[in-house]
Amino acid sequence: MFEPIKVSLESLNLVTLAPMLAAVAGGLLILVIDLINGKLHKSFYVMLTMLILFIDLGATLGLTLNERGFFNVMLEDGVAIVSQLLIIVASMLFTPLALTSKRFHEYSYPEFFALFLFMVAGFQFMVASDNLILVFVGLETASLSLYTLIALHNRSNSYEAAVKYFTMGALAAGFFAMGSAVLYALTGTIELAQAAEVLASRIDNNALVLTVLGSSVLLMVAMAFKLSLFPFHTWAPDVYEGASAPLAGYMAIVPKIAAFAVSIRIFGMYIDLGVEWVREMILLLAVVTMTIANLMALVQEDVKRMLAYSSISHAGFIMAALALDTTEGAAGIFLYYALFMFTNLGAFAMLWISRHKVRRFNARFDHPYEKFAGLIHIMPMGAVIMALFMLSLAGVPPFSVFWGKIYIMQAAVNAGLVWLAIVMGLNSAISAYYYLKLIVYMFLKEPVKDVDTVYYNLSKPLMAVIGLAAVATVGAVFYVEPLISYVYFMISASGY
Amino acid sequence: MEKLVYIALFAPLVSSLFAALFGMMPKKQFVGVVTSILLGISFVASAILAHYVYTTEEAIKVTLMDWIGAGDLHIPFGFVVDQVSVTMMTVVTLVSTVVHVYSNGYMDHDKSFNRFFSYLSAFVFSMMVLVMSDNFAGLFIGWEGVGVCSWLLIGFWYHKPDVSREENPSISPSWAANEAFIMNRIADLGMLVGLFIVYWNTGSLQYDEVFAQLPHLSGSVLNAAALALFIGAMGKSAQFPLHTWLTDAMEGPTPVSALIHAATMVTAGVFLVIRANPLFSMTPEISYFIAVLGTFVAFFAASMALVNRDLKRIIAFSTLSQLGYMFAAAGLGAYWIALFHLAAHAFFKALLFLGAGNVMHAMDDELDIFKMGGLKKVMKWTYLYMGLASLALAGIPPFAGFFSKDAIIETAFNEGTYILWAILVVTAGMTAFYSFRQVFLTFEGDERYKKYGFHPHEVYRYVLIAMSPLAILAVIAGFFKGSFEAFVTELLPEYHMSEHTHHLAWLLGLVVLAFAVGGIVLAYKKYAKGLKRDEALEATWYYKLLANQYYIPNLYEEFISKPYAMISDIFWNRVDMKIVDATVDGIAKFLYGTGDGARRMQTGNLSNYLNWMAVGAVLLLAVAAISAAIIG
Amino acid sequence: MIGLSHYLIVSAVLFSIGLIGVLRRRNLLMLFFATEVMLNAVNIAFAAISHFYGDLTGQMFAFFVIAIAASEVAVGLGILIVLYKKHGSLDLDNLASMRG
Amino acid sequence: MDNILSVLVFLPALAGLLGFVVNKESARAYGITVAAIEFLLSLWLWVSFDTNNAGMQFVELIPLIPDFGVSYYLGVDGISLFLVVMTTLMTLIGIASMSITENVKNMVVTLLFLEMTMVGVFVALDAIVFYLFWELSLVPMLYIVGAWGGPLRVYAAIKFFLYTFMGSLVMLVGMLFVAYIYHNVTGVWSFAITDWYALVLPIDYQLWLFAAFFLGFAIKVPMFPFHTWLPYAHGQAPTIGSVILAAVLLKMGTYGFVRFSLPMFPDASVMMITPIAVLSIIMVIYTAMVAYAQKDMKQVIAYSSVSHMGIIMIGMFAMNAEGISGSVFQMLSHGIVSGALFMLVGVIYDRRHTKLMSEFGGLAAIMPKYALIFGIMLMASVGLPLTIGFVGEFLVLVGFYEVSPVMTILAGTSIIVGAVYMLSVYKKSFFGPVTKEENKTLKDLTPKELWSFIPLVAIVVWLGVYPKPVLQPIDNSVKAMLAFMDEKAITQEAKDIIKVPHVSAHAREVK
Repeated sequence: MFEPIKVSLESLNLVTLAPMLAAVAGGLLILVIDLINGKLHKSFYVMLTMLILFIDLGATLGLTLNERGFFNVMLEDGVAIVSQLLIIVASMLFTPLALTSKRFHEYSYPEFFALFLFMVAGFQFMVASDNLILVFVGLETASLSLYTLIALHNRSNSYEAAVKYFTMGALAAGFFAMGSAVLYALTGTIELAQAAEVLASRIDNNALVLTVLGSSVLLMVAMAFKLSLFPFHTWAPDVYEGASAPLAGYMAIVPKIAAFAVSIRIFGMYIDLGVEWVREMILLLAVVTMTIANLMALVQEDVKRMLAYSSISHAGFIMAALALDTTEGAAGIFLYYALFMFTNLGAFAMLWISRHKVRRFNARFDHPYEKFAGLIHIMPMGAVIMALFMLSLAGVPPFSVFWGKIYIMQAAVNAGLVWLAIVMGLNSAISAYYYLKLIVYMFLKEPVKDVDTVYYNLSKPLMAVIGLAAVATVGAVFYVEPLISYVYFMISASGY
Repeated sequence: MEKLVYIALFAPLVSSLFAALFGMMPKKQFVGVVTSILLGISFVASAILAHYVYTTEEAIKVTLMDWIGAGDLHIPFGFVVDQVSVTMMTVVTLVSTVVHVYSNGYMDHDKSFNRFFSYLSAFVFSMMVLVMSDNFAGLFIGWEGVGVCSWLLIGFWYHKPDVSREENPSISPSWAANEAFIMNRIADLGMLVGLFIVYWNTGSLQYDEVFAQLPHLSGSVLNAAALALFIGAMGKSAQFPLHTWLTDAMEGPTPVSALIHAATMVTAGVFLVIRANPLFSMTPEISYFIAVLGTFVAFFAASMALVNRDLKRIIAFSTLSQLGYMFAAAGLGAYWIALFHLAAHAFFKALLFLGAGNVMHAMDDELDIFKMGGLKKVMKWTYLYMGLASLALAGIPPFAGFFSKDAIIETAFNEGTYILWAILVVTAGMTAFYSFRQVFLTFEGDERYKKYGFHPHEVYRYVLIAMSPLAILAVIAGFFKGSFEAFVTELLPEYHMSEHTHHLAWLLGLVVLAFAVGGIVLAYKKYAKGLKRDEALEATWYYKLLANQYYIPNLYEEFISKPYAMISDIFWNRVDMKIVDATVDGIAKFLYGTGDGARRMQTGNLSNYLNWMAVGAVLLLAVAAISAAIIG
Repeated sequence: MIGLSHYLIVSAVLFSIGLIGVLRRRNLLMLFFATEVMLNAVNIAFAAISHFYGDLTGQMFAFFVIAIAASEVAVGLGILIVLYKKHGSLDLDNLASMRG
Repeated sequence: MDNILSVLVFLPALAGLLGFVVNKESARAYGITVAAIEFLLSLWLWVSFDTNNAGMQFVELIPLIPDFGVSYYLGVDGISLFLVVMTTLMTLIGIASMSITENVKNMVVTLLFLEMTMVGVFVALDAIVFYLFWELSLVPMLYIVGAWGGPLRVYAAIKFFLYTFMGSLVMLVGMLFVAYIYHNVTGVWSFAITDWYALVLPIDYQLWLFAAFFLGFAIKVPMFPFHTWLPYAHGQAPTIGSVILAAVLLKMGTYGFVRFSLPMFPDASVMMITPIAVLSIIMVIYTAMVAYAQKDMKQVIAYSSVSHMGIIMIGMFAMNAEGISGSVFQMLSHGIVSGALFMLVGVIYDRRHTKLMSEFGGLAAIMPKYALIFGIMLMASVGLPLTIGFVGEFLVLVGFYEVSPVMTILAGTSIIVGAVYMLSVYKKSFFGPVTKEENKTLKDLTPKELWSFIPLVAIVVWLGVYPKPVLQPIDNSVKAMLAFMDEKAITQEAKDIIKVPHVSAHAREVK
């Protein structure tokens, strides 16, 4: 007979689950409320979502560092906490962007917000575990919600985007699962901490090289897909183009933070074990990604698509930090995202406020460069802020992204990879071109049409979000110090 | 006495600034008067200083203030009034004063009257700085200053258009001005290098400190310094091969030619050699080179003067030739004789130029002596002046030129450089010939000008009076040779003829005199009765060669100016645009093109995307496998 | 005797079949099926390895994979239906309005 | 006022922000007033500067990102002091003489921001702060060229931005590497330049770092062959843009060499003397010839800038006080003179809307005042003694002569080739008959224009005749730097070449 399973509540340590639970419960709550009263305005749900995220944030902040829980599958280490915080803050920035002055299809469904919260929970699961099952489940939860959110935008492009993302995502999921299987075959466990121990004893066994190779490559493909690294990035521009601007901006940050957290755990393990080729692979991916994406961004005609390539390039940049496998490198990843988050969301929000129901400038694109021609005359403040975002993305000091860039470049130098730092520098220079192109259009060209409506969607909440992003972008120099010390402390505390 | 030094120095500056105040206004007669008076004051001060130095035999040194101080280099604005500089000061201010007064008449109708005086006085100031400075850097200030003033004054009539070289060998005043400036700059680089050598080897640029250090320096350093400084001198004194600018400089108003391009500025090179005599006397090879070059230029310039038809150019060539004499003397170590000839030459050459100015004035700026003739009837005084000056130039006793030039030729003999001596003697004959060819063609013979419709007239009386000091000096300056020698050899090394030479002195003098008189007689025979053109002679290659200045200007144009312009153009259009800039743009275009190529992988087709993923996976596997194989 | 390696080879072959299906198929529905094949290949591997180690985690993973595969199909089919309504076809070659 | 540097840096920025509020019509007056206040403040800085102290003064140090070693660290010494004063002066004169009529307010605001970045670069003593201002200065310039420029303005602006941005990113990597080494040696993160000075680096590190910094600075200078952005930028920029660009922005590059490369990498600098001198000589001669081939007056001045920067560069690598002091002085001189020349070209452009020399001729007769001032600046540009241009050029050549006579002679041809193109400009534009009908009615300088030139002319003459007030503080700091470099150098070769002056500045005062 089976023994009755006795699990004490303390040993479960449910606190470690509290943040995700808050999000999941919140999502369910929204669904229930919708059942009770289906006529509530989107602003209600937006605010409710914000509150739920706030609780989530509180729960995350309340976590004790390096605690395990729930049958030891939860791991709330520094990486987990920092990435959860970033995910939640980014979500909180994203949510109010629903409050546009014009109506959009997706926000009329309360399910949108529920799915959104499920997605957040999914990402949180993903980062807060070193158990590959949970990572996989979190990944899929978040991804499936995300596909749906994209499709909800209700444009033919959105469906196309959703399908592309979905299909490739499914393939990546296959790779991930297979990779996990190989790792499992190799070590007999799917908990990374234990796997590392087992691997350490077997790593010198030449017969197993193929297996190590297989597991790392399969997992790498899956992660590279999530991180949109070349040549697994192909979905990204199309999906960004098809998705609504805020969601595109969001996608450039949150899923990648989550994927990086997982990557740190997985590939950090390999590199720590002395599997040098993983480092080589990462470096190669990073360099190729940042370069090719940059070059492709050069030739784009649409700002949103350009920003899509630019965020691919940024991901490549950050990927390089992963290869370093130093505390600074890992801290650099989160620092970079923390700084990049505001600027990037701000930039996409600027696109969002200029979104029209019908395309006025170009048959295909919503945000061709021409649309922003002469913006300085139409909307001076908007042009200046957008220019700030662009300069920040280009890495012009003292704006936020610059600090992330030099931190990672410094980390690369410290790790002895000066050439990498130079490649990063040169790529930043190339990238400056396409950011400048937008500035040139905004400041140095005359408006093409008499455009009453560049700021079509503008509303107070959007202004607030953009204003906040702008302040965070400009004033980065004042909060970089605490940010660095916090992130660095958290990362080093979790042993990376 | 210090005050006098400053008065002598700054009166011209004040004069220049005063005139500059009215520089853009229509003619103001008082500007000419005031500047002339200020120059006169400067002359008086110089003369008093000369007397003071003569009587007390001591130099006056003043330091105005620091100029440049960096590292170990310290250059003050320091001035010294000693035997050499005071001679120069007196000569310069005297000629300047005369020229200023003269210009009142000459520039009477020019609308830029005030501006002219401003430039002219500025020149005098620069020249004073040049001669009075107690260090090489100060000398260089003056050196460049006179260069700029010369540029301004040659190009004074800047509004004249460029014409072809056939029409006017100088092309245009502005062209000539630029040519003069740039050629001088080439030499100035040599001068600068000389300064650098001096500075790094002696640690100073002060004359006294530098000269005190000289014995401690190696021969090669001394040679290098002497050569570099002499290159500087070659430019300012228009020695071959940097001589072409001087004749072109005749585009400037004639008073300018008299002051700058005959009496003062062009002698700056000679002055430099005299000033730096301790250096040059320690470098016999360089000194000998100077002498040889000087002799060559004396002959070379005289040869070109033989056939020239341009009134002012003939005088310019003669200036060049006389500068050659001075360098010959200085190169042979007879510094005081060089200085003496410099002073004497200043007087009679200025006089000659001013006379030429009178002629030009009378002939509506016509310069072709073939179109003149018989002017003596209307321009008696000018004829007298120019005749006197030419006699002095030709070296006929008892005029100034005889004493100074004869001494130089004697020096050449004394040094045993008989070839130089012979050339100089022949040149003396040529000098006499071309001087009087010019005088006779201008003033004697048939009145050819009538054919061209000129109505010549004598210039203002006060102008003629103003010229008289020069005329007097041209006549009598030679008599002071002995006292001059005693005066300047306080500072300069003495130079005595050997016993042997001394014995032959009368014979040597006679030979020179014979050549000179022969030249005059020849000129008289050919030209005094009127112009008979010898077509056959004019068609010969050597006549053409001389008339075209040995084709040197053309040579410079073909082999320097034009290639320079061409290479510049190639550098710009081919190298800078097509290579350097195109490389930069090429990199950008390459990146852009790569982007354009790379975006083609983004077909939009999901199936391709999925294939890319698979390809990526395979590639990753390959990379991992390869690096695993390599790293192990 | 059928050992672990046989299972793994079957799994690898299935995975490859799935992968090739994903790469070659032009119909979106077929493509989805191909991904399902891949996931099931993983399940075989997990089950076999789990048995080999005598450890249940692999089987747990397999169950999760099955669950996820199911939800993937649910979401995927949902999207496909909307797409089909818009486009009237499930051929992915028609699905290339965004490119470059 | 100990924090005068902060005030100097941020006053223009604050004024720029507030400037958005100022009414359009009053914007110009506002700009002039602010620039004047800033200029007076910088004069005060000069007055209260202790000229006998060769070290850093008015130092402000506030840790900004201690974990990363970045601090807000400002200070001036003799080398940077006058660059600051020149910056404020040229900004003031630039705004005062500005002839732009469109969007004056935007221009004023942009210029004020630009002024902040320029002053910031010269007073920053923390590498990151320096870099920050360095990069930020690109943005206003981009806008100035791009918004008010000629037909190719966008191309020119982007080329300028990207080219310099590219170089400085490589330099940034160099900075990060220095910080890394500093951390390895001391265990502390620091980006303070004064801390870095204490680092004694092995030769190969020095060489690599020198190369990294070189790229950043050389593009800015701009050195051959990285100079091609400059003619475009100048050709397209409005007058005010060219003035600031030539007067101040280029100096940032050469200043970088004095501030970073020389004291930090003395051995590498000594080893690099010959390559740099060769490049500089190419700059001097080649660009002078290119300038001679130009048809556009402004392009001549633009290329002449490159040529003159060659002189500055070569002086910097003379490794003796004469050369380096001369080089720093020449920075000021070139700033004033080329700024003035660009303003002069702007004057004629405002009247005729062309800069082609073939369109002019005989202007001296029509615009005598203009011709006079142009002539003075021309003479200063070709280095006539008693103008500001001579002092620096002379010292540079004196200094480098000790290193290599032959190369000095080659570089010295600058006085010849410089005269060639400048005189040719003057001849083509000002001399000769007036051929074009439209030129006959041109107005001479207006009082406004005249008054913006008079201070520059005064400075040109004053510092030409009596450079001591400026030269002496520069010289003191340079001597201190040389002594320090000599002490720090690790190779015997470097110790031999770096010449420490043994006589102090006061030892040989006027007797």
